[in-house]
Amino acid sequence: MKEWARQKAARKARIEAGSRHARGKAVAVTDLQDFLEAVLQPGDRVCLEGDNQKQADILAAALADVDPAKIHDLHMVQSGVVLPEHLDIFEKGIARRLDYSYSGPQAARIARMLFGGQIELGAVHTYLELFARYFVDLTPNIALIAAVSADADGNLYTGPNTEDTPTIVEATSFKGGLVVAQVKEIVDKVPRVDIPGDQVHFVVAAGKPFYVEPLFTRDPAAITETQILTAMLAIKGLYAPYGIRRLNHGIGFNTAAIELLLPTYGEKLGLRGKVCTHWALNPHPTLIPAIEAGWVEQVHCFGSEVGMEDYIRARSDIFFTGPDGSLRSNRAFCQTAGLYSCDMFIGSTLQIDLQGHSSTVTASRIAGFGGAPNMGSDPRGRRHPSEPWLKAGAEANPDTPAHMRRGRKLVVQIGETFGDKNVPLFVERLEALTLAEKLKLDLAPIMVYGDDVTHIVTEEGIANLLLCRDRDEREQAIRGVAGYTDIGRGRDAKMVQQLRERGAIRRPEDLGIDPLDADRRLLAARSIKDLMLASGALYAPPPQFRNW
Amino acid sequence: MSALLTETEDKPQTAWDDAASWYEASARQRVRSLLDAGSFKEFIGPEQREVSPHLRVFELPEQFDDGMIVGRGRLSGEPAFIAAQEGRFMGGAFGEVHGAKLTGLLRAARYVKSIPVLILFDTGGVRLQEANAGELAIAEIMRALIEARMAGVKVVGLIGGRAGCYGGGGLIAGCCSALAVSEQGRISVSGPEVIETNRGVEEFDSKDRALVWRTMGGKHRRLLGGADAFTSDTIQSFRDIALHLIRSAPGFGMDVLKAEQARLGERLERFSSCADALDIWKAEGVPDAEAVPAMPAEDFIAVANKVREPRYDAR
Amino acid sequence: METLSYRHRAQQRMAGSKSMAIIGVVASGNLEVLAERVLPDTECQVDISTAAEGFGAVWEAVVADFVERSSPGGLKFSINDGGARPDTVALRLAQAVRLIEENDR
Amino acid sequence: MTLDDILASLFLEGHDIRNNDGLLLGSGPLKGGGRAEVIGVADRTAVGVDDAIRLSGQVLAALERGGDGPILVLVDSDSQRMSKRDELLGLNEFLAHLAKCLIYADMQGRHTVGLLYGHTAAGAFIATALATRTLVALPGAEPEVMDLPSMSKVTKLSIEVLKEKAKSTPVFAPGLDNLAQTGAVLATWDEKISLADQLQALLGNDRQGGDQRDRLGKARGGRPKAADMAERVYDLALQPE
Repeated sequence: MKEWARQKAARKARIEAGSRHARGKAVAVTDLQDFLEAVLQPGDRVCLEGDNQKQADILAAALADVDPAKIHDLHMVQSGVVLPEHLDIFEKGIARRLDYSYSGPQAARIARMLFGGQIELGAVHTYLELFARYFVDLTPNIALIAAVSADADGNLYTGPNTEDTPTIVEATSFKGGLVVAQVKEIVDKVPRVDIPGDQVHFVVAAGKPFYVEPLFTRDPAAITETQILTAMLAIKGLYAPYGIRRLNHGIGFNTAAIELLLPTYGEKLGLRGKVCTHWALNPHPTLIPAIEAGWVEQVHCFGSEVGMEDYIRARSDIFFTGPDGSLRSNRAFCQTAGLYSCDMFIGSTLQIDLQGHSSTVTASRIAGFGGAPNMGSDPRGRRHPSEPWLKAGAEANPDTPAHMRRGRKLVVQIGETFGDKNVPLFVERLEALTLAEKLKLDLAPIMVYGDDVTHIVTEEGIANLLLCRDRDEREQAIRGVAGYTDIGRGRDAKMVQQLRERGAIRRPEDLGIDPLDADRRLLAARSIKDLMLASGALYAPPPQFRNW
Repeated sequence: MSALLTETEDKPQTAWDDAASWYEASARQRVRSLLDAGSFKEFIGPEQREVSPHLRVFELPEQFDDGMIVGRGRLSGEPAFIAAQEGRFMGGAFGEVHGAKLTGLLRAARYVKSIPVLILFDTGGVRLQEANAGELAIAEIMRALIEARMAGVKVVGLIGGRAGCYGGGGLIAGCCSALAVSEQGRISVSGPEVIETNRGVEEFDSKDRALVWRTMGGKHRRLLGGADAFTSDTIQSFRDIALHLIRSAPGFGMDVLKAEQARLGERLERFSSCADALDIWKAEGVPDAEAVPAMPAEDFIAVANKVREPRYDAR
Repeated sequence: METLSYRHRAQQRMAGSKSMAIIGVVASGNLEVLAERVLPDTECQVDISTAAEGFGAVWEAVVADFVERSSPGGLKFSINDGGARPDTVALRLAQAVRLIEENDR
Repeated sequence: MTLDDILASLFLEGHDIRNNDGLLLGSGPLKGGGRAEVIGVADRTAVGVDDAIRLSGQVLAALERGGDGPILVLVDSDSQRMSKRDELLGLNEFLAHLAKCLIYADMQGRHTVGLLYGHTAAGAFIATALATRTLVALPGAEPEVMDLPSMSKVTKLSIEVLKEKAKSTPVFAPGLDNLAQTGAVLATWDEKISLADQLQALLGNDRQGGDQRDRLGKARGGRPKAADMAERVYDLALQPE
C-alpha cells in the first residue's frame, strides 16, 4: 500500500530526536549543536532565516558548529547570505548547494567561493521568486528562524522585524517541515502572536536579541550638492509631471535627498498631497520630516529600521502596527505591494550600459538582487489604472488605442555620472557579463533590465526612455545624461539636441532649475540629530550614527 | 509643464542665511556671515597665493589661503580682528603659513590694544607634514595671545566646526579670554583614535560616538567650565554669543591666573574619581543627566546656567 | 600632482565689477576655484593643479563646456583640486562666476 | 648626562630640587647670585591634569613670593597623558594654564629658560619647554611632534620615504637638529663645560623684545615663510581701516 504521509512521519521522527535535547519545546543554547545534529539529516533543504536586515545569528553559529561527518550536503535556501557563518558552512562541508537572493557584506567572499567551486549555485533570485519557490520546488525541510520572544507553547512575537518569517514558516510547517526559532526570551505571554505556536516545533532562548543591520539609515550630513541637484530634477521633472503618489524608494543617498527635499523644495512647488502620499518602504529615518510635515498618508514596510521603533509606535496612522503598538512588517506582502500597487520605483545602481541595463555586480563582488528587481520592473499582470501609469503608457505607445494600451510603471535609475573614486556610472559593457562568462551562468546578473527602465536621472538631466523610439535614440538619450564619462563624451551632439527638443532629454535649465540652487540648506534635516529632533525625540539612532 | 506644478518661485531664500549652520559653513562663509555685511577685509587673501611651502614635498594639493583666513571687519558696528580655520582643508591643521597668519594678527592686536580678536577654531591640531613648524606656530600663537591679553585685548574663541578643536588647538583655546562652543564642537588634546591607539579600546572606544561627544563635546565642556558659553549651531547665535563674550570677558593678570588655578584645582577635587561624563554631570547636580546629550540647545542652556554660572574671572 | 592649463576665447566680458572671487575647499573630492578679473575681455584661462593624475581629457571637456556656457571673458581661474568629480568641478566653476558677477555688498 | 649630573652642574652649591614621581619642583642658587626657581618633568613622564596643575601651582607660588630670579624648566617628558580621564577633566585647560603661567612669569621679568635634556613631544612640549622665553637643549635631547611610525600611518608613506624626505626638509621630522632649524631651540649647550656658566651667560645676555623664534627659523632655513607672513599680517592689520 502506498504511504501518503511520509513527510508527517519524518517530522514526527525529527521532533522525537530533537526532544531528547529539549524540555518541551525549549532547547538550551548550550545543547544547540547536539540538537541540530539530531534533527538535521544529510541532504536536507534548510532555510536559515536572514535577509538584508534581521539574522537568526545564534542558529547560524550553531549550524556552523555541527559535525560535517554527521551533517553534510545541506541545500541552503535562504534570502540572505550575510553572516560569515552563512559561508563557513560551505567551507566546512556542512552545506553544498545554495539558492539565495541577497548577499551584501559577503559579496566578495561569495564570489571567491563560487569561483573556487566551494558552492554549488542553484540560482540568484529576487526575494519574491525565492519565496515563490518555497511553495513549489524549494520547500524547506527545516526552517531556522528568528523572533523576539516566545511563550511556552511556541507562539512567537517577531516584533517590528517580522520580515520573511511568516512566509518561511508557512512553507515549511504546512509541508511537513520542522520549524526551530531563536528568541531573546521565553515569556508568559507574548505581546502579540505573529506565528502561532502549533507551527513552531522548538524554541531556543538566546538571551539576546537577534542581530539587525541598520541598512536603511542614511546620514543627511553625507548628502552632496550634486545629490541634491539630482533630487530636485527628480521631484520637478518626474514626481510633479506624473503626479506620483504611490511609490518605492531605494536606499541610496539620492533618494534620501528626495525624502529630505519634500518638506522644503517640494512644498515650494506646491506638491504636498499631490505626490508621495503612499509608500511601500522601510521606515527610512530620512522620511521623518516629510511625515511630520503631513506629506505621507501611509507606509507599508518590508522590515523595520533600528531606532525607529518608538517613532513608528507613535505614528500608527502612518504605519501598519499590531495590537501591541509595534510595527508589523512583512517582506513578501510589501514586495507584492511594491510590484503591483506602486506607480514608481526609483533607486541607484553601480553600472548602466547603453541600453539601460543596470547591475550592482562587479567582477569581484556578487551582492545578489534582494528585492530591487521586483521593485524595478514593470508588472505585466497589473490591470488597475492610475494617472501616472496611464501617462507613462501613453508616452511609450502613443499610437495604440487607449483602451487597449497597457500602462507603464515608472522605473527610474538615479545617480551621479561618477561614483566613488571617480568610477563612472555609465559603461560600454556591464561587468555582470564578464562575471556570467567566468562562472558559466545561463543568465548575467542584471539588476534592472533596460526594457523596464523608463527614466535615468543624473546631475546632467533626465533621460526619458519612454520617448525613445529605437535603439539609437535610446543610446543617445543615455549618452546625453552621462556627463563627462567616456560614454557621455561619446555622444552625438546633434542627436542629443534633437532629443532635448522632444523632451526625451531634459536639462536642469529646461526644468527651470539652477544647479547653483542645489544647496544643503534645502535639506529638511542636515544631520541625524536633526532627524531625531524632527521626530520629537522618538527616533533613537544607533550609536554609530550619533554625533552628540 | 504639468498642471500639478504651481507657479512658485523655487530659488532658496536668502533669508535662511541667518539660520545657516555654523557646522556646515566654510570658514569663509562663517567669517562673512558673522561680521557685519560687507565689512570684512582680508589680510593676505587667496589671490596672494601664499601657500604652504611644504605640502608639495608630500605631493599634496595646496590651498591658496593655507586654510587660515585672517582680517578685520565690524561686529555690530565695532571693529574686530578675526581669524578662521577651514576644517576641511588638511583637517584645519596648523602649518607654518597657517599659524603665522594668526601670530601676526595677535601681535598686531597687542599693539592696537582696543580691538578684540575672534578666533574661529576648526582644527585637528598640528599638520603632520610640517609638524615642527606647526608645533612651534602653536607656541608662538599662545605667547602672542597672552601678550595681547596682557595689553587688554579680548580674545574670544568660537568652536563648532567639523574638525573640532584638537591637539594644540585645544591649548590655544585654553588661552582665550572666553570660549563659546556648540554641541558639535569638541575640545580635547588627544583625539579619540589617538587615545584608543595608545591605550587600547578598553580605555577609549573611538567608535562609540556618544562616548566621544560626552567626553569631549560642547555640552560637557560647558558643564565642566571648559567653555564659558554654549550656543546653538547657527551663525546668528554664534554672532550673538561673540558679542556677549567680547563685552563680558575678563582681563588678564595674576588674579585671573590664581583664580584659574583654584578653579582647576577644585575641579580635580570634585571630579577626580568620576569615570564618565555622566558621573560628573550627576555630581554637579544636573537633573536627569542621561537626557543631556539629546537635549535641544535652548533647554540645555537653561540647565547649564542653573548648574554652573560661567566664571569669567578665571581663564 | 599634475598641472593643466587651458586658454579660450570668450564671447564677451563677464558682467560685474568684482575683481576677485573664491569658492570651495581643497579636500578629498572637492576643490577651490579662484576667479580673478585680470585678462583682456575676450580671453579666459583656467589653471589647474590636481592631486588626481590622468584626467586631462575630462578636464578639457569640462572647461570647454564651461567657457561655452558662461562666456567668462576677462577671467582667470586658478584651481586647486583634491580629486573632485567633474560635476563638482562644473558646479564650483559656475559658483565662482556667480560670485564674481554679484555686486559688492 | 643624568638628571643628577645636570642639577649638580647647574647648581654648584647644591639645591632643593626634588623628583616627585617624575615632577621636578624646587630651586637652586645661581652662580652669579640670586636663586632660580625650578620646575620640570623627568623620567619621560607623561603630563596629565594632575601634573600640570602642580607645575603651574609652583610657578604661581614663585611669583607670589616675589623676586626677579629666573624660572628654569627642565624637560624629559613623554607627550601629554593620553587617557579618557585626562580629557574628561579638560586637559587642554590644564596644559594651557601651565603655559599661561610661564608666559606671564616671563612678562613679569622672570626670565623663563627651558632646558630640554631628554625626550618631549606634542602637548607636553608646548605646555612646558615651548612656553619659555629661551629654550636650550643638551646633546641627545629628543624632541618630537610625532614619531615616524605614527606619521607613516597617517601620511600613508613608508618610514623609508619619510626618512628620505627628512633629508631635504627639517620641517616635519623629529629630532633636535630639525627643531633647532625651525627656531624652537636657541642653542645646544656643551656638556663638557659647566652648565652653571652657560646658564649665567644666557641670563646675562640682553633680552631682545618679543618672540624671536620665527626669525631664528628663517635665518636657519627651517621655516622659510613664518616670520615674513606674521610681519606682513601685522603691518596690514595696523593700517587704517
